[in-house]
Amino acid sequence: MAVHIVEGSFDPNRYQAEHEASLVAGSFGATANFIGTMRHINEGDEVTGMTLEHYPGMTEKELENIISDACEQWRLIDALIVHRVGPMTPGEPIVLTTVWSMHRKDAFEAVRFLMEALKSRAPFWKKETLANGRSRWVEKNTPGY
Amino acid sequence: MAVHIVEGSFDPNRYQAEHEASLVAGSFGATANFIGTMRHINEGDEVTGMTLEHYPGMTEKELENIISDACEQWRLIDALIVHRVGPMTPGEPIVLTTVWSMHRKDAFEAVRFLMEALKSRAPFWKKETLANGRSRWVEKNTPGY
Amino acid sequence: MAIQVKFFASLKEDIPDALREVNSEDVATVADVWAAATGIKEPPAHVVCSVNHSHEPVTHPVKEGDEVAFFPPITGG
Amino acid sequence: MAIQVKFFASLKEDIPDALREVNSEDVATVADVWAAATGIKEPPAHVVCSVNHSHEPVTHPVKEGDEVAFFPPITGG
Repeated sequence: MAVHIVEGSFDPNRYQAEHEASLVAGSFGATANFIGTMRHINEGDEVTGMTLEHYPGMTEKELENIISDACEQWRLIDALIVHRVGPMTPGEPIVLTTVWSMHRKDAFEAVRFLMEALKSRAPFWKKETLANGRSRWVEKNTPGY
Repeated sequence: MAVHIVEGSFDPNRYQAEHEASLVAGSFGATANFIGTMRHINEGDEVTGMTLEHYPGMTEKELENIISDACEQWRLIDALIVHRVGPMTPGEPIVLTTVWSMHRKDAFEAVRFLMEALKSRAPFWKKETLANGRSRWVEKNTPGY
Repeated sequence: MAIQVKFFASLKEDIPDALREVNSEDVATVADVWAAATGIKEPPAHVVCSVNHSHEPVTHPVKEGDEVAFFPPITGG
Repeated sequence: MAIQVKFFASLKEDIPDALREVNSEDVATVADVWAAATGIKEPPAHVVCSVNHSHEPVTHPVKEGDEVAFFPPITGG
Protein backbone atom coordinates (compact mmCIF):
# COMPACT_ATOMS: atom_id res chain seq x y z
CA MET A 1 0.00 0.00 0.00
CA ALA A 2 1.48 3.35 -0.94
CA VAL A 3 0.54 7.02 -1.11
CA HIS A 4 2.55 9.62 -2.99
CA ILE A 5 1.98 13.38 -3.11
CA VAL A 6 4.02 14.73 -6.01
CA GLU A 7 4.90 18.24 -7.16
CA GLY A 8 5.35 18.60 -10.89
CA SER A 9 4.35 16.37 -13.74
CA PHE A 10 4.24 12.61 -13.11
CA ASP A 11 3.87 9.50 -15.25
CA PRO A 12 1.07 7.27 -13.88
CA ASN A 13 2.32 4.23 -15.79
CA ARG A 14 5.76 4.50 -14.28
CA TYR A 15 4.40 4.74 -10.73
CA GLN A 16 2.08 1.79 -11.32
CA ALA A 17 4.79 -0.33 -12.97
CA GLU A 18 7.32 0.40 -10.23
CA HIS A 19 4.82 -0.48 -7.52
CA GLU A 20 3.74 -3.62 -9.36
CA ALA A 21 7.38 -4.75 -9.57
CA SER A 22 7.25 -5.32 -5.78
CA LEU A 23 4.35 -7.79 -6.11
CA VAL A 24 4.68 -11.52 -6.74
CA ALA A 25 4.05 -12.14 -10.45
CA GLY A 26 1.06 -14.43 -10.90
CA SER A 27 -0.37 -13.64 -7.45
CA PHE A 28 -2.87 -11.07 -8.77
CA GLY A 29 -5.34 -11.64 -11.58
CA ALA A 30 -6.92 -8.19 -11.61
CA THR A 31 -5.51 -4.69 -11.82
CA ALA A 32 -7.91 -1.77 -12.07
CA ASN A 33 -6.80 1.81 -12.28
CA PHE A 34 -8.16 5.28 -12.69
CA ILE A 35 -6.31 8.32 -13.96
CA GLY A 36 -7.78 11.79 -13.52
CA THR A 37 -6.49 14.25 -16.09
CA MET A 38 -6.84 18.02 -16.21
CA ARG A 39 -9.36 19.07 -18.87
CA HIS A 40 -9.17 22.27 -20.88
CA ILE A 41 -12.87 22.99 -20.34
CA ASN A 42 -14.65 23.15 -16.98
CA GLU A 43 -18.20 24.30 -16.33
CA GLY A 44 -18.31 25.58 -19.90
CA ASP A 45 -15.22 27.80 -19.64
CA GLU A 46 -11.82 27.35 -21.25
CA VAL A 47 -9.22 26.65 -18.59
CA THR A 48 -5.52 27.34 -19.21
CA GLY A 49 -4.03 26.24 -15.90
CA MET A 50 -4.79 24.95 -12.44
CA THR A 51 -3.11 24.95 -9.04
CA LEU A 52 -3.81 22.22 -6.53
CA GLU A 53 -3.48 23.22 -2.91
CA HIS A 54 -3.46 20.59 -0.17
CA TYR A 55 -3.01 20.18 3.56
CA PRO A 56 0.39 18.53 4.07
CA GLY A 57 0.24 15.94 6.81
CA MET A 58 -3.52 15.55 6.77
CA THR A 59 -3.56 14.64 3.07
CA GLU A 60 -1.24 11.67 3.44
CA LYS A 61 -3.02 10.48 6.59
CA GLU A 62 -6.44 10.68 4.96
CA LEU A 63 -5.29 8.84 1.82
CA GLU A 64 -3.83 6.08 4.00
CA ASN A 65 -7.12 5.88 5.92
CA ILE A 66 -9.00 5.56 2.63
CA ILE A 67 -6.80 2.64 1.54
CA SER A 68 -7.30 1.00 4.95
CA ASP A 69 -11.05 1.37 4.61
CA ALA A 70 -10.92 -0.26 1.16
CA CYS A 71 -8.87 -3.15 2.55
CA GLU A 72 -11.57 -3.78 5.14
CA GLN A 73 -14.31 -3.92 2.52
CA TRP A 74 -12.61 -5.85 -0.28
CA ARG A 75 -10.01 -8.58 -0.65
CA LEU A 76 -7.06 -6.62 -2.03
CA ILE A 77 -3.47 -7.54 -2.69
CA ASP A 78 -2.21 -3.97 -2.94
CA ALA A 79 -3.30 -0.40 -3.63
CA LEU A 80 -1.58 2.77 -4.78
CA ILE A 81 -2.62 6.43 -4.78
CA VAL A 82 -0.54 9.14 -6.44
CA HIS A 83 -1.83 12.72 -6.36
CA ARG A 84 -0.24 15.76 -7.86
CA VAL A 85 -0.15 19.19 -6.15
CA GLY A 86 0.95 22.66 -7.29
CA PRO A 87 0.54 24.26 -10.72
CA MET A 88 -0.34 22.24 -13.83
CA THR A 89 -1.70 22.60 -17.36
CA PRO A 90 -4.52 20.86 -19.30
CA GLY A 91 -3.77 17.32 -20.44
CA GLU A 92 -1.60 16.51 -17.43
CA PRO A 93 -2.49 13.71 -14.99
CA ILE A 94 -3.78 14.85 -11.59
CA VAL A 95 -4.35 11.55 -9.81
CA LEU A 96 -3.75 7.82 -10.15
CA THR A 97 -5.49 5.15 -8.11
CA THR A 98 -4.63 1.51 -8.71
CA VAL A 99 -5.81 -1.66 -7.02
CA TRP A 100 -4.46 -5.19 -7.41
CA SER A 101 -6.56 -8.20 -6.37
CA MET A 102 -7.06 -11.86 -7.18
CA HIS A 103 -10.47 -11.34 -8.77
CA ARG A 104 -11.87 -8.45 -10.80
CA LYS A 105 -14.93 -7.67 -8.65
CA ASP A 106 -12.73 -6.49 -5.78
CA ALA A 107 -10.49 -4.42 -8.04
CA PHE A 108 -13.36 -2.69 -9.85
CA GLU A 109 -15.25 -1.82 -6.69
CA ALA A 110 -12.25 -0.80 -4.61
CA VAL A 111 -10.67 1.47 -7.23
CA ARG A 112 -13.93 3.35 -7.59
CA PHE A 113 -14.30 3.59 -3.82
CA LEU A 114 -10.78 5.01 -3.54
CA MET A 115 -11.59 7.80 -6.00
CA GLU A 116 -14.95 8.69 -4.44
CA ALA A 117 -13.49 8.68 -0.94
CA LEU A 118 -10.51 10.75 -2.09
CA LYS A 119 -12.79 13.34 -3.68
CA SER A 120 -14.87 13.75 -0.53
CA ARG A 121 -12.30 13.26 2.26
CA ALA A 122 -8.76 14.11 1.12
CA PRO A 123 -7.95 17.81 1.59
CA PHE A 124 -7.20 19.05 -1.93
CA TRP A 125 -8.52 22.23 -3.55
CA LYS A 126 -8.35 23.32 -7.16
CA LYS A 127 -7.88 26.88 -8.37
CA GLU A 128 -8.37 27.34 -12.10
CA THR A 129 -6.95 30.02 -14.37
CA LEU A 130 -9.34 30.81 -17.21
CA ALA A 131 -8.55 31.83 -20.78
CA ASN A 132 -9.81 35.33 -19.96
CA GLY A 133 -7.05 35.68 -17.36
CA ARG A 134 -9.26 35.42 -14.29
CA SER A 135 -8.88 32.68 -11.71
CA ARG A 136 -11.46 30.92 -9.55
CA TRP A 137 -11.65 28.21 -6.92
CA VAL A 138 -13.47 25.07 -8.04
CA GLU A 139 -16.35 24.78 -5.61
CA LYS A 140 -17.77 21.35 -6.20
CA ASN A 141 -17.01 17.95 -7.65
CA THR A 142 -18.81 16.20 -10.49
CA PRO A 143 -21.10 13.48 -9.05
CA GLY A 144 -19.38 10.09 -9.05
CA TYR A 145 -22.36 7.75 -8.71
CA MET B 1 -12.44 2.81 -30.64
CA ALA B 2 -10.07 -0.11 -31.21
CA VAL B 3 -9.90 -3.86 -30.74
CA HIS B 4 -6.67 -5.84 -30.93
CA ILE B 5 -6.24 -9.61 -30.77
CA VAL B 6 -2.56 -10.30 -30.12
CA GLU B 7 -0.46 -13.44 -30.14
CA GLY B 8 2.45 -13.41 -27.74
CA SER B 9 3.23 -11.21 -24.79
CA PHE B 10 1.96 -7.63 -24.87
CA ASP B 11 2.54 -4.51 -22.81
CA PRO B 12 -0.83 -3.01 -21.76
CA ASN B 13 0.73 0.37 -20.94
CA ARG B 14 2.21 0.69 -24.40
CA TYR B 15 -1.11 -0.08 -26.11
CA GLN B 16 -2.94 2.36 -23.88
CA ALA B 17 -0.34 5.11 -24.32
CA GLU B 18 -0.26 4.68 -28.10
CA HIS B 19 -4.02 4.82 -28.32
CA GLU B 20 -4.18 7.82 -26.01
CA ALA B 21 -1.69 9.68 -28.22
CA SER B 22 -4.44 9.90 -30.85
CA LEU B 23 -6.77 11.75 -28.47
CA VAL B 24 -6.86 15.51 -27.94
CA ALA B 25 -4.94 16.27 -24.74
CA GLY B 26 -7.21 17.93 -22.21
CA SER B 27 -10.40 16.59 -23.83
CA PHE B 28 -10.77 13.71 -21.39
CA GLY B 29 -10.76 13.98 -17.60
CA ALA B 30 -11.15 10.30 -16.80
CA THR B 31 -9.30 7.19 -17.88
CA ALA B 32 -10.23 3.86 -16.31
CA ASN B 33 -8.59 0.61 -17.18
CA PHE B 34 -8.59 -3.04 -16.24
CA ILE B 35 -5.80 -5.52 -16.80
CA GLY B 36 -6.45 -9.23 -16.41
CA THR B 37 -3.30 -11.17 -15.58
CA MET B 38 -2.72 -14.91 -15.57
CA ARG B 39 -2.50 -16.21 -12.02
CA HIS B 40 -0.37 -19.16 -10.91
CA ILE B 41 -3.22 -20.66 -8.88
CA ASN B 42 -6.72 -21.43 -10.17
CA GLU B 43 -9.45 -23.32 -8.35
CA GLY B 44 -6.86 -24.33 -5.76
CA ASP B 45 -4.41 -25.89 -8.22
CA GLU B 46 -1.00 -24.66 -9.29
CA VAL B 47 -1.08 -23.63 -12.94
CA THR B 48 2.09 -23.50 -15.02
CA GLY B 49 0.70 -22.39 -18.38
CA MET B 50 -2.43 -21.55 -20.30
CA THR B 51 -3.52 -21.47 -23.92
CA LEU B 52 -6.26 -19.14 -25.08
CA GLU B 53 -8.27 -20.34 -28.04
CA HIS B 54 -10.64 -17.99 -29.84
CA TYR B 55 -12.92 -17.79 -32.87
CA PRO B 56 -11.18 -15.53 -35.38
CA GLY B 57 -13.68 -13.24 -37.09
CA MET B 58 -16.38 -13.60 -34.48
CA THR B 59 -14.10 -12.46 -31.67
CA GLU B 60 -13.28 -9.10 -33.26
CA LYS B 61 -16.91 -8.56 -34.27
CA GLU B 62 -18.20 -9.32 -30.80
CA LEU B 63 -15.64 -7.05 -29.11
CA GLU B 64 -16.62 -4.22 -31.47
CA ASN B 65 -20.29 -4.86 -30.63
CA ILE B 66 -19.47 -4.66 -26.94
CA ILE B 67 -17.76 -1.29 -27.38
CA SER B 68 -20.75 -0.04 -29.41
CA ASP B 69 -23.10 -1.14 -26.66
CA ALA B 70 -21.01 0.75 -24.10
CA CYS B 71 -21.07 3.87 -26.26
CA GLU B 72 -24.86 3.76 -26.28
CA GLN B 73 -25.07 3.52 -22.51
CA TRP B 74 -22.36 5.96 -21.45
CA ARG B 75 -20.82 9.17 -22.72
CA LEU B 76 -17.41 7.98 -23.84
CA ILE B 77 -14.59 9.67 -25.71
CA ASP B 78 -12.83 6.45 -26.66
CA ALA B 79 -12.40 2.78 -25.71
CA LEU B 80 -9.77 0.14 -26.27
CA ILE B 81 -9.78 -3.65 -25.88
CA VAL B 82 -6.63 -5.73 -26.28
CA HIS B 83 -6.89 -9.50 -25.77
CA ARG B 84 -4.12 -12.03 -25.97
CA VAL B 85 -4.52 -15.48 -27.57
CA GLY B 86 -2.28 -18.55 -27.76
CA PRO B 87 0.07 -19.93 -25.08
CA MET B 88 1.14 -17.89 -22.06
CA THR B 89 2.62 -18.25 -18.57
CA PRO B 90 1.58 -16.97 -15.11
CA GLY B 91 2.18 -13.28 -14.47
CA GLU B 92 1.52 -12.29 -18.08
CA PRO B 93 -1.31 -9.92 -19.06
CA ILE B 94 -4.30 -11.56 -20.77
CA VAL B 95 -6.56 -8.60 -21.43
CA LEU B 96 -6.66 -4.81 -21.28
CA THR B 97 -9.81 -2.72 -21.39
CA THR B 98 -9.53 1.07 -21.24
CA VAL B 99 -12.14 3.79 -21.42
CA TRP B 100 -11.64 7.53 -21.77
CA SER B 101 -14.43 9.96 -20.88
CA MET B 102 -14.98 13.51 -19.66
CA HIS B 103 -16.22 12.42 -16.25
CA ARG B 104 -15.27 9.51 -14.03
CA LYS B 105 -18.72 7.95 -13.60
CA ASP B 106 -18.87 7.01 -17.28
CA ALA B 107 -15.33 5.61 -17.30
CA PHE B 108 -15.80 3.49 -14.17
CA GLU B 109 -19.10 2.01 -15.28
CA ALA B 110 -18.16 1.45 -18.90
CA VAL B 111 -14.82 -0.24 -18.23
CA ARG B 112 -16.52 -2.72 -15.92
CA PHE B 113 -19.27 -3.31 -18.46
CA LEU B 114 -16.67 -4.02 -21.16
CA MET B 115 -15.04 -6.71 -19.04
CA GLU B 116 -18.29 -8.37 -17.99
CA ALA B 117 -19.62 -8.34 -21.54
CA LEU B 118 -16.33 -9.67 -22.87
CA LYS B 119 -16.35 -12.53 -20.39
CA SER B 120 -19.86 -13.59 -21.33
CA ARG B 121 -20.03 -12.83 -25.06
CA ALA B 122 -16.57 -12.84 -26.69
CA PRO B 123 -15.57 -16.33 -27.88
CA PHE B 124 -12.41 -17.10 -25.91
CA TRP B 125 -11.62 -20.36 -24.11
CA LYS B 126 -8.85 -21.10 -21.64
CA LYS B 127 -6.99 -24.39 -21.35
CA GLU B 128 -4.73 -24.64 -18.34
CA THR B 129 -1.66 -26.78 -17.85
CA LEU B 130 -1.27 -27.83 -14.21
CA ALA B 131 1.90 -28.38 -12.21
CA ASN B 132 1.16 -32.12 -12.26
CA GLY B 133 1.44 -32.10 -16.07
CA ARG B 134 -2.26 -32.55 -16.81
CA SER B 135 -4.28 -30.00 -18.71
CA ARG B 136 -7.92 -28.96 -18.43
CA TRP B 137 -10.38 -26.56 -20.00
CA VAL B 138 -11.54 -23.78 -17.69
CA GLU B 139 -15.29 -24.26 -17.51
CA LYS B 140 -16.59 -21.16 -15.83
CA ASN B 141 -15.74 -17.58 -14.98
CA THR B 142 -15.44 -16.02 -11.55
CA PRO B 143 -18.57 -13.94 -10.82
CA GLY B 144 -18.03 -10.27 -11.72
CA TYR B 145 -20.83 -8.61 -9.76
CA MET C 1 -25.55 -25.93 -51.03
CA ALA C 2 -23.04 -26.21 -48.18
CA ILE C 3 -23.17 -24.93 -44.63
CA GLN C 4 -19.81 -24.67 -42.87
CA VAL C 5 -19.70 -26.09 -39.34
CA LYS C 6 -17.11 -25.22 -36.67
CA PHE C 7 -16.41 -26.64 -33.23
CA PHE C 8 -14.22 -24.97 -30.62
CA ALA C 9 -12.28 -25.74 -27.45
CA SER C 10 -13.39 -28.83 -25.46
CA LEU C 11 -16.19 -29.52 -27.93
CA LYS C 12 -13.69 -29.95 -30.77
CA GLU C 13 -11.84 -32.53 -28.66
CA ASP C 14 -14.98 -34.30 -27.46
CA ILE C 15 -16.42 -34.93 -30.95
CA PRO C 16 -13.34 -34.99 -33.20
CA ASP C 17 -15.12 -36.84 -36.01
CA ALA C 18 -17.97 -34.37 -36.44
CA LEU C 19 -18.50 -33.13 -40.00
CA ARG C 20 -17.20 -29.65 -40.91
CA GLU C 21 -19.78 -29.25 -43.64
CA VAL C 22 -23.43 -30.23 -44.04
CA ASN C 23 -25.82 -30.00 -46.97
CA SER C 24 -28.11 -27.00 -46.63
CA GLU C 25 -30.97 -28.97 -48.14
CA ASP C 26 -30.93 -31.40 -45.22
CA VAL C 27 -31.24 -28.82 -42.43
CA ALA C 28 -33.57 -26.00 -41.41
CA THR C 29 -32.22 -24.84 -38.05
CA VAL C 30 -29.01 -24.69 -36.00
CA ALA C 31 -30.22 -27.76 -34.08
CA ASP C 32 -30.55 -29.66 -37.37
CA VAL C 33 -26.97 -28.69 -38.27
CA TRP C 34 -25.77 -30.08 -34.94
CA ALA C 35 -27.58 -33.38 -35.50
CA ALA C 36 -26.38 -33.70 -39.10
CA ALA C 37 -22.76 -32.92 -38.22
CA THR C 38 -22.42 -34.91 -35.02
CA GLY C 39 -24.97 -37.70 -35.28
CA ILE C 40 -26.09 -36.69 -31.78
CA LYS C 41 -29.77 -35.81 -31.62
CA GLU C 42 -29.55 -32.54 -29.67
CA PRO C 43 -26.72 -30.27 -28.52
CA PRO C 44 -26.07 -30.54 -24.76
CA ALA C 45 -27.69 -27.71 -22.78
CA HIS C 46 -24.38 -25.92 -22.12
CA VAL C 47 -23.43 -25.71 -25.82
CA VAL C 48 -23.37 -22.17 -27.26
CA CYS C 49 -24.23 -21.56 -30.93
CA SER C 50 -23.43 -18.88 -33.47
CA VAL C 51 -24.49 -18.26 -37.05
CA ASN C 52 -22.24 -16.08 -39.19
CA HIS C 53 -20.39 -14.84 -36.10
CA SER C 54 -23.54 -13.86 -34.17
CA HIS C 55 -24.81 -15.64 -31.08
CA GLU C 56 -28.07 -17.41 -31.95
CA PRO C 57 -30.40 -19.94 -30.30
CA VAL C 58 -30.59 -23.52 -31.65
CA THR C 59 -33.97 -22.69 -33.19
CA HIS C 60 -32.36 -20.11 -35.50
CA PRO C 61 -32.93 -20.89 -39.21
CA VAL C 62 -29.94 -21.63 -41.44
CA LYS C 63 -29.38 -21.36 -45.19
CA GLU C 64 -26.78 -22.11 -47.83
CA GLY C 65 -23.48 -20.31 -47.26
CA ASP C 66 -23.96 -19.91 -43.49
CA GLU C 67 -21.16 -20.57 -41.03
CA VAL C 68 -22.53 -22.31 -37.94
CA ALA C 69 -20.36 -22.76 -34.86
CA PHE C 70 -20.75 -24.72 -31.63
CA PHE C 71 -18.71 -24.08 -28.52
CA PRO C 72 -18.61 -24.54 -24.75
CA PRO C 73 -19.32 -21.59 -22.41
CA ILE C 74 -16.98 -18.66 -22.91
CA THR C 75 -14.12 -18.23 -20.44
CA GLY C 76 -12.02 -15.34 -21.73
CA GLY C 77 -10.66 -12.22 -20.10
CA MET D 1 -1.42 27.10 26.02
CA ALA D 2 -1.60 27.65 22.27
CA ILE D 3 -3.83 26.07 19.65
CA GLN D 4 -2.57 26.37 16.06
CA VAL D 5 -5.17 27.46 13.50
CA LYS D 6 -4.95 26.93 9.75
CA PHE D 7 -7.05 28.15 6.85
CA PHE D 8 -6.91 26.76 3.33
CA ALA D 9 -7.84 27.65 -0.24
CA SER D 10 -10.59 30.25 -0.72
CA LEU D 11 -11.05 30.57 3.03
CA LYS D 12 -7.45 31.73 3.47
CA GLU D 13 -8.09 34.44 0.86
CA ASP D 14 -11.48 35.45 2.23
CA ILE D 15 -10.28 36.06 5.79
CA PRO D 16 -6.60 36.94 5.39
CA ASP D 17 -6.33 38.61 8.80
CA ALA D 18 -7.58 35.65 10.85
CA LEU D 19 -5.29 34.64 13.74
CA ARG D 20 -3.05 31.56 13.25
CA GLU D 21 -2.95 30.87 16.97
CA VAL D 22 -5.48 31.14 19.78
CA ASN D 23 -5.19 30.68 23.53
CA SER D 24 -6.44 27.26 24.58
CA GLU D 25 -7.84 28.76 27.80
CA ASP D 26 -10.27 30.88 25.79
CA VAL D 27 -11.85 28.07 23.75
CA ALA D 28 -13.61 24.77 24.37
CA THR D 29 -14.67 23.63 20.90
CA VAL D 30 -13.76 23.95 17.22
CA ALA D 31 -16.53 26.56 16.87
CA ASP D 32 -14.92 28.61 19.65
CA VAL D 33 -11.58 28.46 17.83
CA TRP D 34 -13.23 29.77 14.67
CA ALA D 35 -14.81 32.68 16.55
CA ALA D 36 -11.62 33.55 18.41
CA ALA D 37 -9.47 33.42 15.27
CA THR D 38 -11.79 35.17 12.84
CA GLY D 39 -13.97 37.41 14.98
CA ILE D 40 -16.93 35.92 13.08
CA LYS D 41 -19.48 34.30 15.38
CA GLU D 42 -19.98 31.00 13.55
CA PRO D 43 -18.27 29.25 10.63
CA PRO D 44 -20.38 29.32 7.43
CA ALA D 45 -22.30 26.08 6.85
CA HIS D 46 -20.02 24.94 4.00
CA VAL D 47 -16.82 25.23 6.05
CA VAL D 48 -15.11 21.92 6.82
CA CYS D 49 -13.11 21.45 10.03
CA SER D 50 -10.30 19.21 11.17
CA VAL D 51 -8.51 18.67 14.46
CA ASN D 52 -5.03 17.18 14.35
CA HIS D 53 -5.55 16.07 10.74
CA SER D 54 -8.90 14.32 11.36
CA HIS D 55 -12.24 15.54 10.08
CA GLU D 56 -14.32 16.70 13.06
CA PRO D 57 -17.61 18.58 13.61
CA VAL D 58 -17.55 22.14 14.99
CA THR D 59 -18.74 20.79 18.32
CA HIS D 60 -15.53 18.78 18.77
CA PRO D 61 -13.60 19.75 21.94
CA VAL D 62 -10.11 21.25 21.63
CA LYS D 63 -7.13 21.40 23.95
CA GLU D 64 -3.66 22.86 24.20
CA GLY D 65 -1.34 21.73 21.42
CA ASP D 66 -4.13 20.92 18.95
CA GLU D 67 -3.93 21.93 15.32
CA VAL D 68 -7.35 23.08 14.10
CA ALA D 69 -7.97 23.71 10.41
CA PHE D 70 -10.81 25.27 8.45
CA PHE D 71 -11.34 24.81 4.74
CA PRO D 72 -13.89 24.96 1.94
CA PRO D 73 -15.39 21.76 0.49
CA ILE D 74 -12.78 19.40 -0.93
CA THR D 75 -12.32 19.36 -4.72
CA GLY D 76 -9.38 17.03 -5.41
CA GLY D 77 -8.91 14.16 -7.73
